[in-house]
Amino acid sequence: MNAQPTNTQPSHEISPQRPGRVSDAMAPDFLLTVEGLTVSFDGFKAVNDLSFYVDPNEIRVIIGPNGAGKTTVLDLICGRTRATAGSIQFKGRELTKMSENGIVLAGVGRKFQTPSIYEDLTVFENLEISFPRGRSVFGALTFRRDAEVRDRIEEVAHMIFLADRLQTRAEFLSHGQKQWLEIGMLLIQDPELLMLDEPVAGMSVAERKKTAELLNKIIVGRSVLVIEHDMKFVEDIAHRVTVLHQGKLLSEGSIAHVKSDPKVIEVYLGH
Amino acid sequence: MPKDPTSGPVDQTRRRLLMGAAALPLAGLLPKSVLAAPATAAVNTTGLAVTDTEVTVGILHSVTGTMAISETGSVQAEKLAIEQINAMGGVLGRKIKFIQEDGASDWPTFAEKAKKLLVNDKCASVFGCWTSASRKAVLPVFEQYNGMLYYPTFYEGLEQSKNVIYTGQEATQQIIAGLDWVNKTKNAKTFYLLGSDYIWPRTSNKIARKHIEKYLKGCKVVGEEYFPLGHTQFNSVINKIKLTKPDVIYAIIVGGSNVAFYKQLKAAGIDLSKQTLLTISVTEDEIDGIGGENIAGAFACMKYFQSLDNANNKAFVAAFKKMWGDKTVIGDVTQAAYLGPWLWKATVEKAGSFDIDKVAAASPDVEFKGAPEGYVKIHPNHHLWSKTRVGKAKLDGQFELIYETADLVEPDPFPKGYQ
Amino acid sequence: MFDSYSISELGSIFVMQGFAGLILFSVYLLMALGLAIIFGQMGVINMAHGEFMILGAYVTYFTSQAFQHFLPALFPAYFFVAMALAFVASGTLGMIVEWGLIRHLYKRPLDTLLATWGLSLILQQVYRSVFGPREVGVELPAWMMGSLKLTDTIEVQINGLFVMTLTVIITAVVAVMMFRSRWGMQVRAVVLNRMMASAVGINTERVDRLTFGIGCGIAGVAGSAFTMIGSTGPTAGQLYIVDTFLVVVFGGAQSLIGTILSALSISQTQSTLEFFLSGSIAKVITLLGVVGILMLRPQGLFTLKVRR
Amino acid sequence: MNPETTPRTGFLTRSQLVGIALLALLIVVLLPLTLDIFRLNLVGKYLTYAFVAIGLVMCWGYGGILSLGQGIFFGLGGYCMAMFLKLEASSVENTKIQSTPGIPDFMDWNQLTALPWFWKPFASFPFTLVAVILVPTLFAFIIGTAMFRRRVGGVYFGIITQAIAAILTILIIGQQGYTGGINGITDLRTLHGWDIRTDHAKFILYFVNAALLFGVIGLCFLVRQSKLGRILVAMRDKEDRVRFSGYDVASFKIFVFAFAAALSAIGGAMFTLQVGFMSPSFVGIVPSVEMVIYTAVGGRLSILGAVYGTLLVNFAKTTFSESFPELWLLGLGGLFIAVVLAFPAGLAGIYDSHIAPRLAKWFSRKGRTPTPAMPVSTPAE
Repeated sequence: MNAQPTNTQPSHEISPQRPGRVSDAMAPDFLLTVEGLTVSFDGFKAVNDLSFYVDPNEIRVIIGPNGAGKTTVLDLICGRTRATAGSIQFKGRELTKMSENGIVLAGVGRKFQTPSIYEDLTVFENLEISFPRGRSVFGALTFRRDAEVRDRIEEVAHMIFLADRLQTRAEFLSHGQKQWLEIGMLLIQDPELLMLDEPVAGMSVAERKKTAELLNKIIVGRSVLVIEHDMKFVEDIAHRVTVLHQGKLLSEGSIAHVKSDPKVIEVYLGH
Repeated sequence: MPKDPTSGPVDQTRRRLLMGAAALPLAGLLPKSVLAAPATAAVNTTGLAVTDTEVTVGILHSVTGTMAISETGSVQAEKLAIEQINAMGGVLGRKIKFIQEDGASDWPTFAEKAKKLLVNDKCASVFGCWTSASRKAVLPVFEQYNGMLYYPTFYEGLEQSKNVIYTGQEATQQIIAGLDWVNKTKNAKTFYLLGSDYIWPRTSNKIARKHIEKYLKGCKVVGEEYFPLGHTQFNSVINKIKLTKPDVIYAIIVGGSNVAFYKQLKAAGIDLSKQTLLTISVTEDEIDGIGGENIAGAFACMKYFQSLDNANNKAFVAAFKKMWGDKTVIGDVTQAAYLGPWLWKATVEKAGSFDIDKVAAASPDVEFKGAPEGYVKIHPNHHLWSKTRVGKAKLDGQFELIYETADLVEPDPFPKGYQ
Repeated sequence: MFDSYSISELGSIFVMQGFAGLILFSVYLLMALGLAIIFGQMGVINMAHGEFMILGAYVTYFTSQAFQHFLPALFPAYFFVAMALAFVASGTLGMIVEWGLIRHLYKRPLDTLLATWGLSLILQQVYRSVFGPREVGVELPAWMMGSLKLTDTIEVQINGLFVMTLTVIITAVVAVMMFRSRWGMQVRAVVLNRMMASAVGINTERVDRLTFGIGCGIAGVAGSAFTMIGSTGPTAGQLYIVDTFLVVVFGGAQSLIGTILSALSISQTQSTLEFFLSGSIAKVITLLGVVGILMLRPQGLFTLKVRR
Repeated sequence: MNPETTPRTGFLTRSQLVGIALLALLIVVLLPLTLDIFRLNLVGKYLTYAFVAIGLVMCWGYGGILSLGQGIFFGLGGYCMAMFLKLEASSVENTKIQSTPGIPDFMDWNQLTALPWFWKPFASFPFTLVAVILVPTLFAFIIGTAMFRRRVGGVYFGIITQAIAAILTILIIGQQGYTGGINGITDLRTLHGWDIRTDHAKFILYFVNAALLFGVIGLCFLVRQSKLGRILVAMRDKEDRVRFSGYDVASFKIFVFAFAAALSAIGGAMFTLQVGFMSPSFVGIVPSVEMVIYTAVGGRLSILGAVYGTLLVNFAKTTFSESFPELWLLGLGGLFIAVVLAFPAGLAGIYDSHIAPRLAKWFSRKGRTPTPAMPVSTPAE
């Protein structure tokens, strides 16, 4: 891991403890436990009896060929798709039975594959909506934009390189800036598990570099689940890698382990 | 009244013209306005739109929206009557000028336009409305601003107002004689009541049911059903009719549903020459849409049929077709609408004034001998005395007169024993 | 209600009642087929669908008039000519509307609703001004009238049979077109991925226009068939539009089979309820049922679970 | 130019205040001074539709929920008010010719001999006032909960609301003993002994109506300017993103739908008071869709625009149908199409793109738009 000094503390709440390589994968307290997860769409099993475990402060990258079920796994965890069978436990709570917003409140944040931001609102307002306060109807009506909110938004905006664009309408941002904005919206939520679906897709080389830098800043004090195709990027950030193929677990382990796994090689070269 | 030589509007016109000719020598001596007309100040004390030469009235019907289909005939009849009256010299020497407003099949619009006609245009009378709902909407307006409405449609009754003359039949006038007739001549004992789901069919069927159960010996209602307006699928009820085999199907279905009902009835093999069907909602107007071949043999209970054989009617039908084209047909309501301007003229002349209060007070016992339906007279309850007639629908879309009451039937908008 | 009737009488009534349900089914399906293409495949919310139907009905009326005046000998067969003309007339109008209106709105489906509602008002007024406000009745050739006596007590209406046959044929044609023809393939390609379809050389504009035209044309044929059982007036189309949409939505907008099944279930429910209750109440209960089920299964009753 | 680009601190920006003041000048001063009471009463009637149109701005323009059944709530509110007025008009004295005096006339005609239970509380005015708001809002809440919890949205929602409007119309017409049927509840006379039919009363009711309208406008600005307003816009854009930002999307939709219903209900109640009756023809599909066009003409994102749109369409309707009755439907239909094709942002859009820039030059700094200048993008779905 290419850990850089975390000079910007993202939040006052986050423990200052630096993430280290979690070698003892069998530690009793997993942050996320996925067991026997299956979902079928009219007989087609997009995810089939999948089990994996994510430790606190781990960066896990999911890779796999197209149609392997990667995005579906994220959909299942965040409640967008309902599992046919199996369980997903997050900090000991069963997510498969919770509502989407309940899952978010439990501490799971999700970034979509295509930048999913509110084009009609400004960058400031985009971030403000993700601020974890006033999430009920009444709360939203009485929400006040006080100093705490403004400070936090400015802090995050700085982190995602958009400090000078706060009053710009989001639709005028570049593709890369939109991706950053969405990451920023997740940051302000301060989730314990951050799920990113192809965060660098469609970015220029320069933007990609900046994004890696950004990711390395924000992983502090949380677990991250990333889907990515860009192997260079994966090598830069992954603690461990899970390889999916046709909805099933193909291989799991360190990047080196996975790269040398004959099953993985066959799947990738066989394509 | 075929024998009465003064009955038809045409005859009347002729007579007036003769009288006018007799008055001609005098005309040169007097200022024009005084010729036949009393002074405006004398005949109009309440600020209505009456000048020395003109009197303004309103026509208020739907020419757009779903009701335009039905109300067109009424507008045509009222315009014809006004034109004929003007050709005869107008009312109290004043030509009738009309302002036409569109109710747009929308009841508040009716109320709004009624108010405009009364408040802004100061109309001396208004001919209009068709549905009960539109009348109910304008009634408070007429009462509040003291206007005069001539309402042409047969309706459910249960209403009486100083400010309305009902030139159509109230429910009992249309229902009771017809039921008596079908009971007597067809020996009918069982009745199946059908209707569109709104106030007029429901109230009418209520009166019919009371009459059947209370006053007709050994008769009973074997079914009663309502369909939403615009309903077009009647196969289920037709099966029920087949199951219950009533002596009479008593149908009060209105509008577009009619077409579907009679077509499906025919297609289902119910032969109206064998199965008695009595309706109070199908006039010549509706048959135009239904198609004569689908309804031939059915009986309708009305007060007027286009085919009535009398001099008044012949002149009326000829004039109507001349004005509105050969293909137009005239139904019961159209005729009733035609009565409106004539009755108003007769009443104004009787009262000697356009004032609403005087017209309302003078209305009872005003007669119109030129009515195409024969002779009509206004009852003190502001409805008309008129005959009830039963006609049999023919292939060509006309009715053949089968039966008419010997005397005029008294209007009874609040019938005791039917409530 | 059933006392005093023999078993055989009751039996025949139920057979006829089933038949009545089938006629209603044909009516619903005919109305819905065109819309299933336009709404289901193209996503256009065509509130003027009823007016396209009524155009077909008017065409049928005028064809019958023309045959009566000029070709009385061929009158028995006029209906087939009328249906073809109705298809062409409504289809042509549909293509014009697609060109002038709909094609600008593919990205704003809710706006097609407003625009086509406006269109329906205009068409109603045009019909009223051109054809007159009164309802017109179409005279059917003699062979379509009356009913077949199957047994002593069971009769079935000939025009009902005709409508049902027609429905089966049209449905079959639509199915073949959708799933076997080149056009159908192109339509489905455009629906699935407009950009890709156009990239592989499909003229998407032409496909859109043709699809909308065919949908409207089918509506015209439905209107033509309707003259046999219903009425033709300027505003008659508006009566059908909500029912039609409910049938399509209830079945699951994208699926032809769904539309058929939904027409079947709604019509049988309504016709059965009508037999036991009053017409108004039957209608209310049917509508409530449809709305209720749609709330439970918003994707429609007969669609498959798909990955979103 | 864009109020959204500056974080708001106060309640209203100056331009919004100017906009409201201009509208107030028109409605409260200009129209009453220039129109006779007949025309003024008409304007009052139009303004009751403006409540619905404003509700649609919130629900459709901001929330992206196109309801084609706002007539339901307008009607329910109107019926609640009409029930109270009808009971007052049906005193034993007024109805002594009936077989059962003291109940509304249509009940008597339908052989009801006692007041149905659900009519009884409407003898109380405070209850009626609460019911006017609460009944439609509760109904909207139930519909909204059933639909939005199940994620029914977009077109489907529109069609289902239409179906509900159809169901309700059939029910009201069919149950005429309880509802007055197709005629509606007519011949309403007094409110606590105060004759609402006189010119004087109509004059006063006009101002009551106007006051309520401005209250509602203020309330809507408040909601729109709150974070809830921004969440609505966000939801319209990217519903999933809002959901995965931890919001219960359905409850926000239910809220805005019920809110719009409550506004429509106020309009309905004021309609009953000013026009003097209520009938099922306001519950149906046709009036409901027509009310959507008021909003579209005004600009679906502009609260004040909705009022102008309502006034404009209705003035046009009255004038057109007085002079060319046959052309009115063509005009209305054309308006639908024109608004959708050429002016998707309605009057507010025309103002923003043509008038506001010039005003801005004129007043240099003051020329901010009174209407929100958010570009109209299509509602989500």
